[in-house]
Amino acid sequence: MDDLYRDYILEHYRRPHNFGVIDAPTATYEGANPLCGDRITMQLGVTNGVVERVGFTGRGCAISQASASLLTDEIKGKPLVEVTKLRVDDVLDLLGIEISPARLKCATLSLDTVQHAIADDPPGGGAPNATRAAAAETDA
Amino acid sequence: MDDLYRDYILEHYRRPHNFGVIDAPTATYEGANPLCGDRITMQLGVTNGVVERVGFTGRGCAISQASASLLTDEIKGKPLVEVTKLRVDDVLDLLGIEISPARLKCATLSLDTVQHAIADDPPGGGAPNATRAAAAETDA
Amino acid sequence: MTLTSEPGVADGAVLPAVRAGALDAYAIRDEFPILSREVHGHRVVYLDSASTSQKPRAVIEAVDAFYREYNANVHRGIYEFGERSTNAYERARVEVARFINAPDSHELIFTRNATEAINLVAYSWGRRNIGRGDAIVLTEMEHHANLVPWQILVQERDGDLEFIPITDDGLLRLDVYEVLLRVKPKLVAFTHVSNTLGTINPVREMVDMAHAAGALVLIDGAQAVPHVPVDVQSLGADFYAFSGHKMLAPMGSGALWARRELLEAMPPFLGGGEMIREVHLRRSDFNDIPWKFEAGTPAVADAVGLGAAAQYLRGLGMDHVRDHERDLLAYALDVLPREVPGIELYGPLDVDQRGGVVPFNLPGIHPHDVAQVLDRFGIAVRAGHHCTMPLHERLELAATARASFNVYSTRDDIDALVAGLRQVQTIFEG
Amino acid sequence: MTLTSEPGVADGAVLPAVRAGALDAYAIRDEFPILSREVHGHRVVYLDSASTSQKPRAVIEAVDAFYREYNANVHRGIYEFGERSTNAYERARVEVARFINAPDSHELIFTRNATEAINLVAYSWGRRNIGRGDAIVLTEMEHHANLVPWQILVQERDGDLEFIPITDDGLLRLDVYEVLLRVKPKLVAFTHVSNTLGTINPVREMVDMAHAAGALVLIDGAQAVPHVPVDVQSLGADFYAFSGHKMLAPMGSGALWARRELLEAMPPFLGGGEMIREVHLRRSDFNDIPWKFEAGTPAVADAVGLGAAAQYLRGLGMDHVRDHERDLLAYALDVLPREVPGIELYGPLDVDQRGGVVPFNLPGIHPHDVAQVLDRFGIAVRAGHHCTMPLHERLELAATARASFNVYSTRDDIDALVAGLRQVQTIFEG
Ligand SMILES: Cc1ncc(COP(=O)(O)O)c(C=O)c1O
Ligand SMILES: Cc1ncc(COP(=O)(O)O)c(C=O)c1O
Repeated sequence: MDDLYRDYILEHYRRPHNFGVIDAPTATYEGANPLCGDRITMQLGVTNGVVERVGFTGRGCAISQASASLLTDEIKGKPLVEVTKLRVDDVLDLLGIEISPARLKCATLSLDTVQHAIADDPPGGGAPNATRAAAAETDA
Repeated sequence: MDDLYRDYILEHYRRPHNFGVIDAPTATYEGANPLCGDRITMQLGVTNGVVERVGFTGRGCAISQASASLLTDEIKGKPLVEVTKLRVDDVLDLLGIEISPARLKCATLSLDTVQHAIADDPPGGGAPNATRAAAAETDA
Repeated sequence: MTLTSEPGVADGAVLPAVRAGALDAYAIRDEFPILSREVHGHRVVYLDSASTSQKPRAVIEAVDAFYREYNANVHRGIYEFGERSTNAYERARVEVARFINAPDSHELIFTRNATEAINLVAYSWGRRNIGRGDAIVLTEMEHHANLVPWQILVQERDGDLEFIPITDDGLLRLDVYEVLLRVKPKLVAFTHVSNTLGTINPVREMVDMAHAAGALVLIDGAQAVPHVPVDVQSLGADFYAFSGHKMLAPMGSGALWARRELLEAMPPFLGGGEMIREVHLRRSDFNDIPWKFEAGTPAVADAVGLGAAAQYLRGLGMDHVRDHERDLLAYALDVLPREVPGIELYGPLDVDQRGGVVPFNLPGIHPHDVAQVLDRFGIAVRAGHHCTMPLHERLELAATARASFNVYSTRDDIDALVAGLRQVQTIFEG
Repeated sequence: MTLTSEPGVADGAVLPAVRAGALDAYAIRDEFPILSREVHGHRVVYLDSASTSQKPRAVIEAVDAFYREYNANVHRGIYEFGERSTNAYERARVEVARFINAPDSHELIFTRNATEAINLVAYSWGRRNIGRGDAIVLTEMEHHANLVPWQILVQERDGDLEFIPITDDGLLRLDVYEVLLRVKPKLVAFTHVSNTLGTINPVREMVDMAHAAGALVLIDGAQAVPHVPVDVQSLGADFYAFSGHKMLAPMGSGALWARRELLEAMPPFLGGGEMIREVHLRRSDFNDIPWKFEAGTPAVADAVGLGAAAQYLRGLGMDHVRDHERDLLAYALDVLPREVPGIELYGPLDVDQRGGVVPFNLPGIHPHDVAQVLDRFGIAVRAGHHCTMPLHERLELAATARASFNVYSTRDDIDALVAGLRQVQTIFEG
């Protein structure tokens, strides 16, 4: 009866894909939405410009957890350049549910965090272990 | 048809009593209501604790001019102690018209100024020529 | 100044909503138009009153009548609407001042909300009185509104902040407070009632301790004025800030009360019309209080609505309001743990030390999800940090859900919450 | 963010009040409930719109609907009312930003009024950018709202104020302005339209001159936004402040627009909820603009009403509004001297350089008495110094009476004023 909490969303929430730390990540970033207290750490293992491995840890609401689960599935095996081109709408498409303005930050935290991880990781360069809050605008 | 502008008020406005400067005042004070731009200078000639002479100059609306005219009539010949006891209601009684809050300051400027003149004049002492704005609260 | 009467609740009238010395919340509910609406096919169960309250017809109509019948700027126009508007505005001031038993209505300044009231003190009093090394004592349970302005102030003036810690139950550690007072703070600022835990702080005792140590006291009354009888004189407060919109009044209304001597000694805050007596190009004299602190055109209709709200609450009787909300709180604290398996509740257990605020979590379910699912049943609760991030840090909670009450809240609302929470559990555990 | 539509004027709808490309002020009048009332047995002739405007049904009903249908705090609640309220609030921001052609609605901050908007700049930008000896250039015709905040600032920071003088007709002396710019001021702040004389200042030219001299420009648009088309981009402004309540919107509404880079570089003004991103006991991170400058619960209903007012005015077309008011002004400037013997008029003679403001005096009769007698006929004009004391000093006038127009003003109003003034003369000269 509830649009947001479809079975597959709850399924991803209960058993998220790609949950956990990975070995020797080339990029790591901790994103936070201080307004809900959600925190997510994204780790990427990039080889030859392709996201070979990806893992995330952290806590959050069903929407942010499901979006991280779906997003990590989506980017695994993708060239970095394509990942950097992903937009909010792409994440919303992955989720396949209607997100109200108040929950938008929950839905997009994982994408923000992935893209911060990539931005902080100079292409082909080292892997600075960034831990900084991803920009969270307002919770509206 | 207008409550405020009774004939006697307009008469006092057009030909105010005690208008002008007096010789050798023992107390002088310039009161102002900056909110309407009204200014009035009150001069008293006090002998043996009695207001023997009184004069006022300055510009203002009909209400403030009429109240100065009526008030100066009232205090002439009165002991100072009685003048210091005059209250806002006494001036309103003299005017005999209903004053709205917005015009209260107009009605009471003359009394304020007289009482400041007295307060600034140490009893039996010299006559400092005070020129300072009488407290005008708000024009409400 | 003769204040003629504007429409509103008749003075001292007994409302049908008070029966046999207790509130009839069901009758009250009918006076709040929004509560007869439907949300997603359900009746409205509004449990976010600590964030903002709903407004009774008397308040909505006072605002409406202002615009339809006598809208004009205040303190300016020598014409009918201007005089009525000024009258209504100043009469609202008298009404609100009386509601908190201020000794003098000129000590009451209208602000947009509690936040602006506190900032006014931080800017005007603070910049004149806080210097290098001067301390301000706050508590760990402050709303950001009673924390951030002081952070900004002490950063600018090189002062210090000290914090009274809380117990795990959410009570202030008065023993530590006593020690903190030894640093001779200039100001102690704390909330009367916690918006997150509901804790009712022992104001009078804390004020006396502060005064004995030579400090002034600012009380954040945003969660107190709507819910418990407040008497600023018997509390002994120096500054008392609160919001109108949490006490049934319009959005955009709030007030600061402070003792006359303090306000008179304080420099102005905002500059502009109304707060001046005389202006020249290079200098100005300022008006008397309260107008010195009310620059520009005020939110007249909102202030008039605040007056109507104070009158409405006075009609109900704040003792009755408090009793009603304590009853609801006791009921909620009884029924929630019994009916909602695993629910975690926070805050003091003693309902006499606590206002009608119930923070909770369902284990394993994020409060955002809780709120979102409850919304489907027409139930509004708040989820997040409730503008008390440091308190959440202290309690090691990322976020909480919160149900909070007001005069129109009923046991049915709590029953609906219980049923809704069980649905949440079914969805997430199913 | 998807902004769903709240009730109001349909986008781009042609109102019955615009006919053949001109306003039908009589039709408009019918949309303002207060104007169908009677005052002392006369129809309402409201000629104090420069002080505050009356409100159309669309605005009154937007406020009313807010409280009856979806009142809730903004940016917080994950529930129906909270989402609608946030939606309506942010949609109003978009509407108001669009009304002044702001490039980005996040550059628009809701304030209580123009006064608060200017003070926000004086506190936040001013305290960071004005230091010892730094100059701010103002004009002799400023409203106290655009004078006193700068006096307070330069006194605190040891800066200087310089003033562009006016001609006897009430035009700015641009030749002197040019000279003043040689002191390399940090800021030039002036009114777009004078509230006392009606002068429309040559903003674009003055902005270009200021920018060439390296100064930023703040424009006080309180009397412009309601009356002439305003495009902050083509004006080249850096800061633009205005009041909502003078543009048909509720009391308690106003706004500041400023360029993004400026707002982003500015420290916060009021501290509290909503303006923060993350709060710890001893430090906080601040939110993005515009929320960084909107601490605490906003006056949501008033902002929503401001959005409705902007929409209403956009429906009328600001070109039409301006034409209508210029016609009235021309009519008044023609008829008053002809029909009211001895009347003294002030301000520019060229109606193309002047908004709908008519200051005047009847020789030998104090403006307070003029206003008081006019009130008996239902006519509201303002009497006093109109919050421009220095301008009155400059013109050597103790006070003036002032008639000012808005969309609902008609030639009948001016005819009524003429008749009323003749009555005043009869009473005082009789
Ligand atoms: C304890 C407390 N203080 C201050 C505030 C701030 O109130 P406002 O947003 O009305 O300024 C609130 C409201 O959330 C509060 O609960
Ligand atoms: C030119 C000008 N600036 C500023 C203001 C102040 O407006 P508000 O009282 O809405 O802050 C006014 C209003 O009288 C005005 O006319």
